[in-house]
Amino acid sequence: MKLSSKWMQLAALAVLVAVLPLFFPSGYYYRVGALIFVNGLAVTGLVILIGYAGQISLGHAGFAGIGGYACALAPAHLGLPPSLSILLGAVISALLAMLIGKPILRLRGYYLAVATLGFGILVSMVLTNERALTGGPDGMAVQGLALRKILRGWGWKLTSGEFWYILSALAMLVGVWIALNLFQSATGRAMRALHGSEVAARTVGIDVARLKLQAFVISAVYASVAGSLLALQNQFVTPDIAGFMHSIEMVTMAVLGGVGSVLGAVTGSAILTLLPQVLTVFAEYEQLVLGLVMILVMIFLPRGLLPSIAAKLKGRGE
Amino acid sequence: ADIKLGASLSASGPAAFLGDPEAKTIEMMVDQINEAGGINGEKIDLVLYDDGGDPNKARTFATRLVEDDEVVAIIGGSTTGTTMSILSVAEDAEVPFISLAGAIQIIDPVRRWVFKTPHTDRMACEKIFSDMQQKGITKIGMISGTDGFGASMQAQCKDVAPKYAIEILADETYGPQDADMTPQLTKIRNTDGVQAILNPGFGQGPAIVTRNKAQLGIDLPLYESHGVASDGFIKLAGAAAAEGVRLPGTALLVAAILPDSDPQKPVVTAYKAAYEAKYGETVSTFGGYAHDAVDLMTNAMKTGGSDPAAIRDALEATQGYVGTTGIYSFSPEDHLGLDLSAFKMLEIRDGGWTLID
Amino acid sequence: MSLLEVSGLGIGFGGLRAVDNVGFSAQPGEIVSIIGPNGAGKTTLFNMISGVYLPDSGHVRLDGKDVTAAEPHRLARMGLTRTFQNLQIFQEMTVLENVIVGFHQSESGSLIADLLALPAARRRAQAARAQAQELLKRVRLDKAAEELAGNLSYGALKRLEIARALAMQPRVLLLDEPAAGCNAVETEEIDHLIAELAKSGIAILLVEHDMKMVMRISNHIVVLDHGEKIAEGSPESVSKNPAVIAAYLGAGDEESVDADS
Amino acid sequence: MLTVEGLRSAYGRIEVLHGVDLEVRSGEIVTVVGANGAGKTTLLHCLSGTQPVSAGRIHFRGDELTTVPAYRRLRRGLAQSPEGRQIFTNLSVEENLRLGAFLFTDERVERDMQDAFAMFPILREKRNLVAGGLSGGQQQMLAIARALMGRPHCLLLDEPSMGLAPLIVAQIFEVVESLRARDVTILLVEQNAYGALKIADRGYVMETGQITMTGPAAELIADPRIREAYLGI
Amino acid sequence: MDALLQFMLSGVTVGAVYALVALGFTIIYNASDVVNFAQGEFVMLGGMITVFTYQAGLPLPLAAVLAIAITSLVGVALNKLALEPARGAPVVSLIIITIGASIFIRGAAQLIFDKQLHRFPSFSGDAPIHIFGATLVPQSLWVIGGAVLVFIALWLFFTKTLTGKAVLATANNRLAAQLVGINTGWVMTLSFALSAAIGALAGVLVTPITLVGYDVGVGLALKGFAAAMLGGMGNPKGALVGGISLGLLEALTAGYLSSQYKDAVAFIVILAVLFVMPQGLFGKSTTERV
Ligand SMILES: Nc1ncnc2c1ncn2[C@@H]1O[C@H](COP(=O)(O)OP(=O)(O)OP(=O)(O)O)[C@@H](O)[C@H]1O
Ligand SMILES: Nc1ncnc2c1ncn2[C@@H]1O[C@H](COP(=O)(O)OP(=O)(O)OP(=O)(O)O)[C@@H](O)[C@H]1O
Ligand SMILES: [Mg+2]
Ligand SMILES: [Mg+2]
Repeated sequence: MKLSSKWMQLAALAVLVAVLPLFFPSGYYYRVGALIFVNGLAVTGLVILIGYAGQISLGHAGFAGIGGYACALAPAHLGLPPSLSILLGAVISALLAMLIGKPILRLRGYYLAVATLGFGILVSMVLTNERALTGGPDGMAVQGLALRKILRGWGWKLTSGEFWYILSALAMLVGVWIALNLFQSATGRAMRALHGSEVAARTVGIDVARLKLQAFVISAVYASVAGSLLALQNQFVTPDIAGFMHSIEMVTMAVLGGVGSVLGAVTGSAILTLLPQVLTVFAEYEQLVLGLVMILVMIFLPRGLLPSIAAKLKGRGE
Repeated sequence: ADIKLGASLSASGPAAFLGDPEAKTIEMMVDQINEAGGINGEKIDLVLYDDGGDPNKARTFATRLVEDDEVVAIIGGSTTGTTMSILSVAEDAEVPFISLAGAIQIIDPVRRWVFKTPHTDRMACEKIFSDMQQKGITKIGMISGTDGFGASMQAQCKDVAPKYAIEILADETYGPQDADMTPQLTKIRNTDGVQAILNPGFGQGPAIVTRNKAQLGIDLPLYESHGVASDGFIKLAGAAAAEGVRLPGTALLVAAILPDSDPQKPVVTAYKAAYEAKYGETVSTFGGYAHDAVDLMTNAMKTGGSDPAAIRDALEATQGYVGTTGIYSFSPEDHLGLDLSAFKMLEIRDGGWTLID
Repeated sequence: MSLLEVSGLGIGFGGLRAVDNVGFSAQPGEIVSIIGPNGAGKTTLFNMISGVYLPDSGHVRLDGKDVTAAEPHRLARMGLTRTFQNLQIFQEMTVLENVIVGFHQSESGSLIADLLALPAARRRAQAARAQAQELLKRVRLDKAAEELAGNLSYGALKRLEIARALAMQPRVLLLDEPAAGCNAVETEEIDHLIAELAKSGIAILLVEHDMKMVMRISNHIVVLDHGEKIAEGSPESVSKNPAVIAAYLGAGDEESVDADS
Repeated sequence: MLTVEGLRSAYGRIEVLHGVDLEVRSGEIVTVVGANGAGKTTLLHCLSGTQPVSAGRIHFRGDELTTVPAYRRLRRGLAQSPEGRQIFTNLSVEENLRLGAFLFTDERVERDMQDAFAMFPILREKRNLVAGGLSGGQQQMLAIARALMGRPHCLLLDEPSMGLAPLIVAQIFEVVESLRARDVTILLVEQNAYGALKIADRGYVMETGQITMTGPAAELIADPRIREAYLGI
Repeated sequence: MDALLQFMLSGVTVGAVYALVALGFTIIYNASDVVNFAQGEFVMLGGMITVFTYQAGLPLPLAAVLAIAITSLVGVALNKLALEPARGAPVVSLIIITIGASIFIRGAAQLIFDKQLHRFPSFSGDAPIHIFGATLVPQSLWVIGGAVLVFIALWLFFTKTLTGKAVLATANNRLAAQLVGINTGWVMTLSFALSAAIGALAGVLVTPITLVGYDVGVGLALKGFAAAMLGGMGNPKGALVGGISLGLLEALTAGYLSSQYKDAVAFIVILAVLFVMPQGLFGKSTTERV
């Protein structure tokens, strides 16, 4: 029965993604949709790290930066096609996560937070300072994905907005599918267990250090791929992608949506991506309202949007 | 129908320095134009977004402007990063776009739909170096911010320095939010042969550099960039510490002391008066960029009509437009249309600006 | 060769020798109880045997193999596990999931299989679930299977911990005050459960202050005081040992006397 | 002294106390026995104000307590030694005790602390160590001692004997009796039902959130149903 | 040699700024385990309110006192309106609330004040003090003195006063704190008021050196957070030492290695310290018996 709930979640998401465009008044909505999905992908990774395994990271944008710049640098300097660059970025991110994860993940709570934050800052600092390579704070151009042209060759003419909407949605759906698989698997359960009590997890044979590292690496790959997709879509990338604010934004999305739930992650990224777009009507009050909305969501739905609402509905049903 | 004009600016965030006066200027000017009856009888409908300096957001807003708001032209991109994000959207959608950012790569190579009003960072460097050359300075120490503005100027200055036979002996940086630059300045002071210090940057950095230099009692000429060309800088750095600082600025800053013969005088005085009356704060060079962009764009609309392609063509045909930043003449090969003469070398004396050309 | 052999084990915290030079051994099917006053070092001894603390002297041997410095999860994989005096429950997981986690070793396979939900991973998960349900029945928690563990009462949580430990099919099981928070009747149930487990060949180390229970089911008793072993032997011999009576049991075990009357 | 009428309480939407009536008279020792999950702990938390009450009333020394916030109840003379000890693990033993007397600044605090040390000498030995490092039983002693530092008129004890060595258990029961001599009223929840009933004046039996039986302790001890269900005899 | 001294003086000055921010974190953290990401905004408010009341004609000391008082009220309001209603929520949710609050306060500040940078005169003039060939502005002494004084006050508060212990007890075990008669709601209010006041004081002291604008809070909070973690969160000694060390590290790196990577070096050192001491320099490891 749990199994079917996974497919229900996925199906609901897929249907939503497929049906929404019917209501899009203009091409701009594809862009917003694509952003939501890309963010949703990154945040799903964070749900695995924070929600399942209970480890915080304030530096995940660093991995997004690596993914993004892999797609900028590898085609420019190594002649790698962008599609392979995504893979390259993911591999580099995974390796790096493994390397720094080992020592860092011994830390707990805020100490882990500051260590990951340091990592993120190091990445964004390198991207900012190594101007000769990265173009510095002004960023650098990214070669587009050939896939769209290929599709066009097959007679499937998509606008850039449509193309990225579809591609990002697919990427997110795959990410969500994997995360849901994990949730129900032995590994995912062990992650949640170590979140509850590390000692107890160890005494039932769970290799806590290894498991934390796995969660860290998996979530790094998610962030990296999301970063790649973002850079390819924008055809331009700046160090902001790896910045502290981006890390904070990702964590905020996860918590707003409900950090224990994958669909919550998607909801969270939808909210935080849409809010600034909606809030433009408030002009200079935008920041004010954005802060207020964040506070209110957390007050009224303290476990995040989706889990809290689910709990309320369930309660009513009884 | 109204003419829809789009703008995406960094009115908040780390580049609010640039974006805030720009946004205010555009809003003010559009109001003025509409009050005066609009353009060829049509009102301008301004759609202005705040991208917070985030290139990703800027791209989204640019998409929104062209796809959803269906604007006929875009002004914006307070920073190079945001500009580069908007630029490809404008190119794709074939909408004329005037950027307010400094980097040379915006208009070099020339892109059909992209123009810009500020001089390039490179021009600022050249202006500074030629002044140094006149004073016989050949060896300098540089200290720049690591933000986009500072880093871009640092690179450009290093690039053109040899042309003016200037050697950069020390090359230091500081973060945009740093509170104390005495270590970097001490290093520069202790570097043998340094004859002057150049500090490209904007925001609080240059003010602190200027104060720290006074604190350390370093007795070398200090050059700042156009990034601090506003009265606010003198206030922040303190008149005493800022005494003698030189920088390349625009006519706007010295509106009051421009000779009456200067063609820019009426433009800058009018803009300055209007802006300061409306917002109760002093004008800055950056607001001036926006002023020129709006003027250029609306002039093009007056002659070309409200069709994007026509606006673009009219823009490109602009000759001798007198703005606050300089006198613009665009051509298919040049989408900036300014030359070095647009910059004026200024020096701070007794807490005010003086022209030294 | 004993299944579990502890020799010369010791550890200090600051100036305090919490456990000093303690040794004993346990055979399959044997129930060895560790008793002693509060702060005698019983839990600390468990912490060292199960790898939570690293002893600063002495050895722990499992099947004759030195496992002194082994981490808890390694020991667990070798068949040694425990419950906790201060409950360690996965609060945010359901009661059933708490037990399924106990099946971690038998359930876990390759990470890739888990990520892609390959059939193998699904089969393992199904099997673990079914077995976990069985275990919950055994500790009478089957009705609460889908509840969040954090919502259970203290006594129920104690039983849940036992079920989780059993899921590992341990060969050596360390129980730290399993009957704390249970009344006499509930204690007796746990009592039976432990005896059953021992009969199935598990070596059990038991820390418990309920002397009725200890005396009833132990094969062997080790008495600690101030970190040192002060006595050892059969329940009868230990309960008559004057040193043990003075340090721990107190003069008259009036309760059991009364209760039996 | 303490009366409870029709008390109901719930966790979320799940009600676990379904109308509990109970009375503790001044100077009495009253005990509540019941199986795991019967709701004893929940009842005590309702009395100390750390668990919300959905219906019913609590009166204490003539005043209605039902809506008084938890931190004010100690001021009225109601203290609790909670289940699971709930000591301040990051603070020293002495700081724990001092905080037990948070409401007082007079010189009696020092005297009470000495009394506590006399009662549990191990706490004196460990007074400067962080309480989190204490053994389980030592923490239990600290929890009881801390509750006493608040100079209660009425003390709620939730399984005070849990995790304590037989010698100390005997001592705890002695302490409880001696408190009565000092005019402290006691409501005692104990799994060691036999020991509790032996020192108590009256007892209540609780089953799934309801009181099912009550009477003088001696009668309850003799009752065959209770002997079978709770005393294991 | 005088260069080294100059680097150190710079480091201590900047470090004292970080220390003041870090000290501001300690109280709220000690009371609730929450790192208040709006702490930087308190610093900003302290500076901005002083600037604007001073410009309005108030004497500087009065303006400063007013700024500290108003900021404390903002702190109390933050607790009452945003954190107290969310009582019982997981700590991450509370942290997100403080992030939301920081965005909100920033948004409000840019409306109420402006988006410009500001400063007001140094308290004791700008004439540099010469020490063995190195120089220091008098305002630095104010900042350093302020950090030390706040440190001493906090240290006394947490070790010597019962109220200080009550704050610690509230974070350690809220339920137990209530059982011993601590009004935990009031403790939280007090903590926010004090933290905000320390933040505002920091803003008042540092503005003549660092300048102030509506968005200086984020950067300061980040550095203050790093400093606090380096020293060990919750410990005033850690905040002071962590702040000063961070400042020194940056200054020495900028002086001797690379100004471009000075923040990077600082973070690498923090990471290195945490690997050896996972609780920071002075952090207590929490003892959790099983
Ligand atoms: N991590 C630690 N830090 C400091 N002291 C400790 C630590 N662990 C144990 N101790 C001390 O070691 C001694 C033994 O503690 P332990 O928990 O082993 O006792 P115990 O025999 O289990 O007692 P109880 O029956 O009360 O549970 C105690 O005095 C305790 O304070
Ligand atoms: N935090 C909670 N959330 C939801 N339900 C709870 C919670 N705590 C207790 N319960 C439920 O309330 C009921 C009563 O629990 P309570 O802890 O009061 O029992 P008890 O009589 O003290 O049991 P024990 O003897 O095991 O301590 C139980 O069914 C328990 O599952
Ligand atoms: Mg123990
Ligand atoms: Mg209970």
